[in-house]
Amino acid sequence: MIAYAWLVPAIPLVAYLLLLALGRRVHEGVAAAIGVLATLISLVLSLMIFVDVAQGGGQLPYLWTWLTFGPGPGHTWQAGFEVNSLNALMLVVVSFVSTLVLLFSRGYMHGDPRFGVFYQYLLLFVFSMLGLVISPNFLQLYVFWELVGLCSYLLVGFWYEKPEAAAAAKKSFVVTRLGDVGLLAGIILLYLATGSFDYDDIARAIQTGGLQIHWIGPQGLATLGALLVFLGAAGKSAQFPLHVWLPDAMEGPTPVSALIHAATMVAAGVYLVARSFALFDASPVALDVVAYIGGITAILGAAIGLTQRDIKRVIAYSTISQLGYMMMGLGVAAYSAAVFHLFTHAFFKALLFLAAGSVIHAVDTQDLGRMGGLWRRMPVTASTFLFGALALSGVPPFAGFWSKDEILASTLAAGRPLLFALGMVAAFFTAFYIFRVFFLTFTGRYRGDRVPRESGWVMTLPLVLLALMALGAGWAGAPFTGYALERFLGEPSGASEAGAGPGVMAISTAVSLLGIGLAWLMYGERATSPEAWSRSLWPLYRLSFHKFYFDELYQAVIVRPAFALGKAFDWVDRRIIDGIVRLAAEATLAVASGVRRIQTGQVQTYGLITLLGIVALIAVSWSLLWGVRS
Amino acid sequence: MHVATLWVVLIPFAAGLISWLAPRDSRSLPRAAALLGSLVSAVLVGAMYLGYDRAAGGSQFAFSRPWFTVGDALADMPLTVTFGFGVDGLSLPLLALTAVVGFTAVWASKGIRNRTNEYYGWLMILLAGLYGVFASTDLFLLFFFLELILIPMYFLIGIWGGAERTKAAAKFLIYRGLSSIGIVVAFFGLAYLAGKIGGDMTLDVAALTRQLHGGAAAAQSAPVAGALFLLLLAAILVEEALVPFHTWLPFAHAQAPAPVNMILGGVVVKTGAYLFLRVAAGMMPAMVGRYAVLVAVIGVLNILWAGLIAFVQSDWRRLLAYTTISHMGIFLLAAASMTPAGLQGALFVAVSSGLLTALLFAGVGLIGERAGTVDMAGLGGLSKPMPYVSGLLLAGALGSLGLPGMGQFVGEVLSFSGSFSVFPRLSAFGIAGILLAAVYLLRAMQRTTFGPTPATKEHLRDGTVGEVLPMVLLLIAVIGVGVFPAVIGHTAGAALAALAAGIGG
Amino acid sequence: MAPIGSFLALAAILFCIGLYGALTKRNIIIVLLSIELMLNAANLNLIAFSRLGVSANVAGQVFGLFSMTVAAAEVAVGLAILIALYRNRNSTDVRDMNLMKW
Amino acid sequence: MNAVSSWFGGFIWTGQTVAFFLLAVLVVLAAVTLLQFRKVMHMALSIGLVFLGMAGMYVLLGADFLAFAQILIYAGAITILMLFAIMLTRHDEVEEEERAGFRQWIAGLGAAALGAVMLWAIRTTAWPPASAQPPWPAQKSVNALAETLFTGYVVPFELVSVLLTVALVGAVILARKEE
Repeated sequence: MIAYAWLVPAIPLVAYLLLLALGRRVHEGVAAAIGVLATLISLVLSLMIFVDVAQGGGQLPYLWTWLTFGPGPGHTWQAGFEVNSLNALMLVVVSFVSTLVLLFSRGYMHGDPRFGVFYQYLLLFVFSMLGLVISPNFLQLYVFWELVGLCSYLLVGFWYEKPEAAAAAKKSFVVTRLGDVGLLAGIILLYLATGSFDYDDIARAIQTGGLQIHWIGPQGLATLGALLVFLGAAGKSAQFPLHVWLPDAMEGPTPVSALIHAATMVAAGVYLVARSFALFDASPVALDVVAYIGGITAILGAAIGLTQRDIKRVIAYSTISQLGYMMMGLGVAAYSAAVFHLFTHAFFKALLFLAAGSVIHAVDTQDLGRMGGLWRRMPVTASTFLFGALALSGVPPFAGFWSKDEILASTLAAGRPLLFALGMVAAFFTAFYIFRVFFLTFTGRYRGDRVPRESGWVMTLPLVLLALMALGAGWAGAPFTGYALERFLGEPSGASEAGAGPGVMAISTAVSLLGIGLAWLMYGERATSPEAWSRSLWPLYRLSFHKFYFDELYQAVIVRPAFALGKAFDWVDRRIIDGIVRLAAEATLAVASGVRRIQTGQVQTYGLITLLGIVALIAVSWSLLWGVRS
Repeated sequence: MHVATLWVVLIPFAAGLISWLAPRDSRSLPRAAALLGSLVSAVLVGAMYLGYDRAAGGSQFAFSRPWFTVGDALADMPLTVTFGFGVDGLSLPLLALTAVVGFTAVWASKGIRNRTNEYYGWLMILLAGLYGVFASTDLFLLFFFLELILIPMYFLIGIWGGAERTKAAAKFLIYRGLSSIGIVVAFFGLAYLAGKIGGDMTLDVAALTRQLHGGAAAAQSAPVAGALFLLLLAAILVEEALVPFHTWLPFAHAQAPAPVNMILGGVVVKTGAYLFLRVAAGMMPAMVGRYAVLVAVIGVLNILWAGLIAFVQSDWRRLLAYTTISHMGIFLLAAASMTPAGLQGALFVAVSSGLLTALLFAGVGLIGERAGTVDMAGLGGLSKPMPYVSGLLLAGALGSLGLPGMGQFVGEVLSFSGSFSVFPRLSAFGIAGILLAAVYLLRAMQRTTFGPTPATKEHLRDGTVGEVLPMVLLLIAVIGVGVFPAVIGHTAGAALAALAAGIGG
Repeated sequence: MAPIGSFLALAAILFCIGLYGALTKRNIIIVLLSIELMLNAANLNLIAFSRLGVSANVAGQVFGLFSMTVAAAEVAVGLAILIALYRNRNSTDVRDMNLMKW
Repeated sequence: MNAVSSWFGGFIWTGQTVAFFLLAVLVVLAAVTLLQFRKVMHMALSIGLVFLGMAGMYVLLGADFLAFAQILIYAGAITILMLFAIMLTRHDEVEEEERAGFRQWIAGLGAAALGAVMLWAIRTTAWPPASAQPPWPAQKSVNALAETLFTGYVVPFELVSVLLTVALVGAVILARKEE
């Protein structure tokens, strides 16, 4: 089955081309059926591959030559695919979430004039994401990496007539592109050092010390390469300080947020770091950077999420924060814990987004202030959201608990108490903000004006399935199943793992419950006024509410200077460079208009001048030849 | 003796003459002749592309006759000029580019309504000249065609252009004319130097290259060779419209009609790239090696300079001009590395930038025709009334910023692979240009096709199948190059590897 | 026989007189006459060389004949132009004939 | 006279040389007076004299046919043509008195300088000695000319006749009154 793994992305691609051929006016049912069917086939194939991998282990990559551009080794690009335990898991996650999101979209996007186009884009995304996962080398990964970025751009800007959506699409692309440029540079450096883009070749080169270029030593190169690769990962996974695009990307339709900006694409950064873990392992500096950036992102995202008023933005910051956890895990070499968290997070975050989408679909607003009391009116949505929230908060026995605890335990085991503390605080914030959303949305009095109704089965079925995963996915890696997932993944050399002991479990459970409790006091029971809290802590509140002023900072430090520079260059271009050219032209013209007065039109004058010229010529040549003759 | 290459040049020429003979303002006959001529020559190029024996390499389908001999006019040795045509791995991709862009530009010329017989006549002569540049195997002939290009370009801009068309045409002519001086001096100087040592003065590309790599290799490092190289480099900078000799390009683009812009930005600018690969890198590798840092610095300067200026352009055509300049900066940076990867990348960038520029100009031309303006300030929300044109324009913009799946990406990866191995620090600056491209192109797209649709633009007609066909063809071509880079890479591989090898020996 | 130098000297003097006249006279008819003078001087050279030159040859006379014919044609056309000009401008003054400028 | 003879490099005073000097003086005088006359008519007549003097020179040089052609074409046709032109324009016109202006001085100096250079060149060149016999059979210059003209130069001859025709037609068209 593994030999046919290329079919997994190929089928969504075929479906995409089919929809493209059918055009924009295709019937909604047809488009949705094609989409769901294609992803369902991919899911089935992925599961078969997963089982094969679980039984037989890894396989050599299947490669063929893409481009040969010179003689000798190192001048060939290869393309192909490979399947190992990590990407077999990713295939399942991606195709599973994709299938559900495509099903959900049938209801969510119903009635949109560009329904067919939406499915086209989604299928293109699924193809790219699956392709990214089975890429055997950095170059091919980069190709799909950019393609998923493109799909994200198209889908965020799907409602292009909204200026915010248009701006968000551009921002998401440009900010991730910033990371991608670093990634490309890193890939090229590694390629120059090893003559190959292949993960395994590069890993082998690192182990055998074959990693060097004439201008930098092996250690420096490993650090530089790892940091550049991490730059790309940070852009895609919205890590501090490149996290600013992800909340804006919420301008896209909610299924897009669930699929791309929660479960799959944003996790690609984590996947990339995990896949090239050998590289990071060779550089302690790079690992530290990854760990601390992850820690900062986790706390930063959670802190901003505390105060946002838009339901999707809260979940978006939550995603940023959770991705920070994963990076932090990788940074302390807790490889399988991070991947485990990626796995569980994909389900419960997709669930939260889809449930939020269901709510938005019903109340037609994203403002938390205009929701409330939806528990009774939308019971399925509310209860599945609750599952997601519990999983996110890390309440046992939900999925998030097992994976997050493993990361936190690993930070302690790695001797990084600071990171552990950051993670704990972030966990507290997480529990608080997600239950703040829960209480504001589903309890109390309804504050909107449109009568909400529970969504249809196409939307609730995915919610229920995801809720089950949010509950049970964590058991795959829990102590009582003997860390099955971790064993399946296997440990790359250098990774250090620590199972969460009862102490960590107890603390984190307590912290989560504390957060939930505080949220309940503030927004459920209304025992304490959130306004009073925000007033007494106003500097922190303002910081959090204004997202720590990152957008303003970037605007002032990067965007405006760049534009000013552009204006200045443009001025130099038009006035000075072109000015010199025009000056030359004007000078020529001026001289010419002076000289042309000599042209009197009097033939006799011309003749006279000619005569004088002849005489002068004779005189000159004579004086020159005088010496020659004598 | 193959006459196929000769026909590639002659057929557009003949089509041009037929078009000239048609009655003034008659539309169908000149257009039909031009379409047929460009199609047949494109098919011929395609056939040669497929028939080119990659294993054998070298110049094939050659047609060569001695043309004339200058006794001792220039030097103390006779100079034989051949009337030679032929194709090799280096010229084939550019010929194919000319074929695709030429045909699509002719197709896209439907909007030209006045003096059509002259228009198509000039267009076809321009095409013949471009084919000639890439297919000549003699520097004299190459120069002849290079000059031939100027005449039709001058009239195409000067008659069918915008409000300041005559000024733009004159500027174009003066700049390119000045560069011709540098080129002709460099050509003859090089031939003379080689002849002095090698014993026989020739302008035949293959023979001259052989001389300069063989017995006359010392000519490469003669003191005057440095001056010749710098002169040639300056001329190439003008041809490619690179900073600081670039101001003619935005001006010409802003005035020329859309189909002419397709050829100007798509192919005419690329003749400089061809000259760099063919003459500078091919014949004076030692000089390229000596001035590599200078060339690379110019390349990086262009990437950043043009990229930043493109930020603040609101006229699409000026924006695209700076995009082209930025691409040519990547070309120069990559070519300066003289590694197989860098040279391949340079060629990929030249070809795919040509295709993408043509694609974007076709789209912009269509938008201009419908909306009456190509200034972003007057546009917005075009996705709604013109979804197909907007989509294709977006595809072009994305390709141009280096999205994988299109040729530009392959070019950029190869280019930077080459340049990082030689100029790591410079390349780090250069690669930032990729980011700039994303910013200005997406910003332009945002202002043009996204956002709310103004009432005046609500009822614009989308492009008909006939109108978007050129864009679709160009998109297919550039995706083809991006997905199957071997089509260019394997054809040009041997020729470029020989160039890269030249720097060592 | 007078040596060739004397004929050439005469031709040179004649030529210079004609040149002076052509450059200074106002009346276009006189200018034409002066030009005829110069042509005659040239003719004299041709014929002198054909009789006394290094490779004296009758071909010199042939050329003299041709140049005479051309001169005749020139006078005819020149005078026709003169008449036409006179009809248009009512003047035979060369200073009035200054259209040939920017 | 001696000075003159030495200037021309050893000069034998024969009838021919005397004739040459007389004709030369006549021609130069006529040319100079041509430029000095005020009335256009007088000028036309004095150029006729120059043409006749030149015909004499041709005879001296043994170019009999050309001498006749000179008389026929120049002294006859062209002078008469000039007279016609004068009549057709303002024939009573007088070349206006003009002060020797800057232009005259410059032109005179230039012409004099050119003349001086030419004379100097003629003087310093070592010419072959004048042969007593013409290069064509004695007394047969016309035959020789005709033979050359109609064999070696027949094509140019025909072309010249075409030229004359064209000039004729051109002159007619140019001088024609415009409708």
